[in-house]
Amino acid sequence: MTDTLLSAQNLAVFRGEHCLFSDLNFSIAAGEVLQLHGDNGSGKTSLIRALCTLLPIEQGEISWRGAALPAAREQYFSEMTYSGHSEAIKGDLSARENLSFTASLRGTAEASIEQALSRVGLQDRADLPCRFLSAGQRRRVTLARLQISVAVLWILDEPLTSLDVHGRALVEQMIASHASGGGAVIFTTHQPLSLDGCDVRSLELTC
Amino acid sequence: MFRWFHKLASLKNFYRLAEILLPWLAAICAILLVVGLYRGLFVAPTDYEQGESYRIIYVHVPAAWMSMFVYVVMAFCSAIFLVWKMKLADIVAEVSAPIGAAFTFLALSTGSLWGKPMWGTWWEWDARLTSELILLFLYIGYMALRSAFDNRRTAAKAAAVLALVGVVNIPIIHFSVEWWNTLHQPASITKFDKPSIHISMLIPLLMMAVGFKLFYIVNMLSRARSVILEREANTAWVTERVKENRL
Amino acid sequence: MLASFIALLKRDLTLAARRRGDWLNPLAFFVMVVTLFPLGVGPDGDLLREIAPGVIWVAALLATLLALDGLFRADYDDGSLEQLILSPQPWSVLVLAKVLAHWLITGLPLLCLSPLLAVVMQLPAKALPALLASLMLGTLTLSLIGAIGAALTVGLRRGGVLLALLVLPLFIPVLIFGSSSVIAASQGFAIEAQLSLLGALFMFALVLAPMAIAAALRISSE
Amino acid sequence: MKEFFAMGGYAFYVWTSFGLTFMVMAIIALGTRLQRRRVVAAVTRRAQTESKPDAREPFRE
Repeated sequence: MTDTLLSAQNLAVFRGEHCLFSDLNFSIAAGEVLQLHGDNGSGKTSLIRALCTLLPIEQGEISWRGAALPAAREQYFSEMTYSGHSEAIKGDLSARENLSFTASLRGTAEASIEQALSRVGLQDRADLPCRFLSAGQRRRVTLARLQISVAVLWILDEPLTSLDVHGRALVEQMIASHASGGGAVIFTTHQPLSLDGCDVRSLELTC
Repeated sequence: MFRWFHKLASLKNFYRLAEILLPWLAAICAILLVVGLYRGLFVAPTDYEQGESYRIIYVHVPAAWMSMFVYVVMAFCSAIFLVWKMKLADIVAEVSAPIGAAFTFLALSTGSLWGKPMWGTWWEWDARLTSELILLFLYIGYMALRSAFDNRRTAAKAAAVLALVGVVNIPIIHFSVEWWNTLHQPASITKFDKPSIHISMLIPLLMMAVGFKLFYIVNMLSRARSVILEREANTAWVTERVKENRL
Repeated sequence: MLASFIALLKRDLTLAARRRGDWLNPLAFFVMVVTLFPLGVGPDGDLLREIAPGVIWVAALLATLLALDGLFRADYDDGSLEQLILSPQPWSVLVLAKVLAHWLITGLPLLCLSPLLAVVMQLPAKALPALLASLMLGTLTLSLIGAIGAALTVGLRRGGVLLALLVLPLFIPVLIFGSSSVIAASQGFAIEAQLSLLGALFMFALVLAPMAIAAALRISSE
Repeated sequence: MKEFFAMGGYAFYVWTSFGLTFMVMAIIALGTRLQRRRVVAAVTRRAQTESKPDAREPFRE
């Protein structure tokens, strides 16, 4: 059985005094894709942020390759990448500069930046400061960032926002190839996603 | 010992324990304050140097000690809260802040009232008074930060970090103000030293000091119980107590 | 680890280079505040010379305070603060890079401008080395301590005034030793004592502040 | 008795200090009592409405 990467045991997260979800158990192994379902306010984003140790958890425990977080934080962060609602892109820097900064921070190969940019179709706007790019193009910069990352686990919060049809196809194709290449993906989305070729487990969030 | 530490941490036990202790502590506090006051005002002899105005030490000195003591308690509770996530410690720190600020204000006002006959001015940049003033700013900063957040949980952690940063800085501030004072003031009589304490003057002072401490503990415990009641309103033990109406 | 330290430092400096306002405003503020005093107090040279160290130091302190508000706010607003928290490198090292970048953007220019203001305030020339040395150590410590306040209030919409309320009491020791070193120098006394105390404060802040800043940022980005 | 109150000429300072101290302490004690009364009332009111689900008034944070 492939080794489980991230596992959560009877997880409970509160927003203020209001319980978002409780007794949540799941785990994800290499090559798997997990889609989180739940209507607005059901705590999908809170769960995602809790998995990234950005949000404290009330009860339960999250562990990475068997080691409990947040103790094994250093190891976990070097093998995961998180892409949230806000794109974490500096408007004054160009796409290429943003990517090279992430590359030097997360120690990925510099050479692959050009390929990533061309793959997401930004090669001719790579030197324009990102504040001049449209929302869809900025979302593509985050996709390029995923391309150059060496992370095993991708945690994506609404990766399809402000993407056009081609963008959506690109995301589906990237997730599929990452999973088949031995990676794991956890993501939340409202629009249906057709991911042929890999087993997509889904998880319903109720309190 | 550690099991006791966690048992106490459960808010229910703390609530019951405080309920038992409060009447006794309040009684002792009242007695101490009354007797201390009586001995301080009537029995203690007049000071040959400052005459009767030295009697203000019976409120000024205990208040000054309390202002420092309460901040240290807040910092200690903040450390426990950040390390062991003990809700009780956060509640104690939260309710102690206004009381500590009140004592600091008292220390300042009685200090300037005591200083007026000696120096002729309401405010004298004396090292101790200046440190008290800065301590008051630290209290105000703590309370302002705590009320600035809408999410209570973040407010508690942020305030705890500030309390720890503050308590580390207090000795530094005090040393630098002392140093600054001796630098600019020609070494005149050290204005604020208590007159050579005669034993009959010392006893009332100690009584008042313990009385003030008990006053703080009584009010802190009672306020903590109210906050616990408010926050645990929908827990089983609170609703059960409501039914037996022995809140 | 060093690579990411330099990368973050370089990124912040390029960002500052592209957004002039962020670091020019505190400088303009610094010059303006100092020039207000002769207007308020009168042009009489002796009086100005008397209050020059205190005025320059308080103005430098307020200018640093003004610049602190934006230290983490830009990263917090566009989400890159979370990405920094989720980086494998120890978080307090990256925080140190941010504070150093902030000092290079605001503290250093203050330092370079202060001789100009010393002349405006009739400060004797022999006090200039003391002014530069004390401001050098002082603004570094102020940036470190102030960053704790900035981290605590980054999540608040109107955190500016609260930031001042939190950190000004903590700035007092730096102000006391800093301005007294300049006063001592202008009267011809030795300033080793003050400078060594300033150095001690800086070391103290350098060791402890990053931990507090890291914890505060983690709390604010919850 | 009269000269006792004169406090050797420092009457104003001594009595204002003591008066101010005990006034502030009274304000603290009063604050504690009022807070307790407010919370007890809120909790009991909430518990009663709890037993009658339809008349449930949202608990103000």
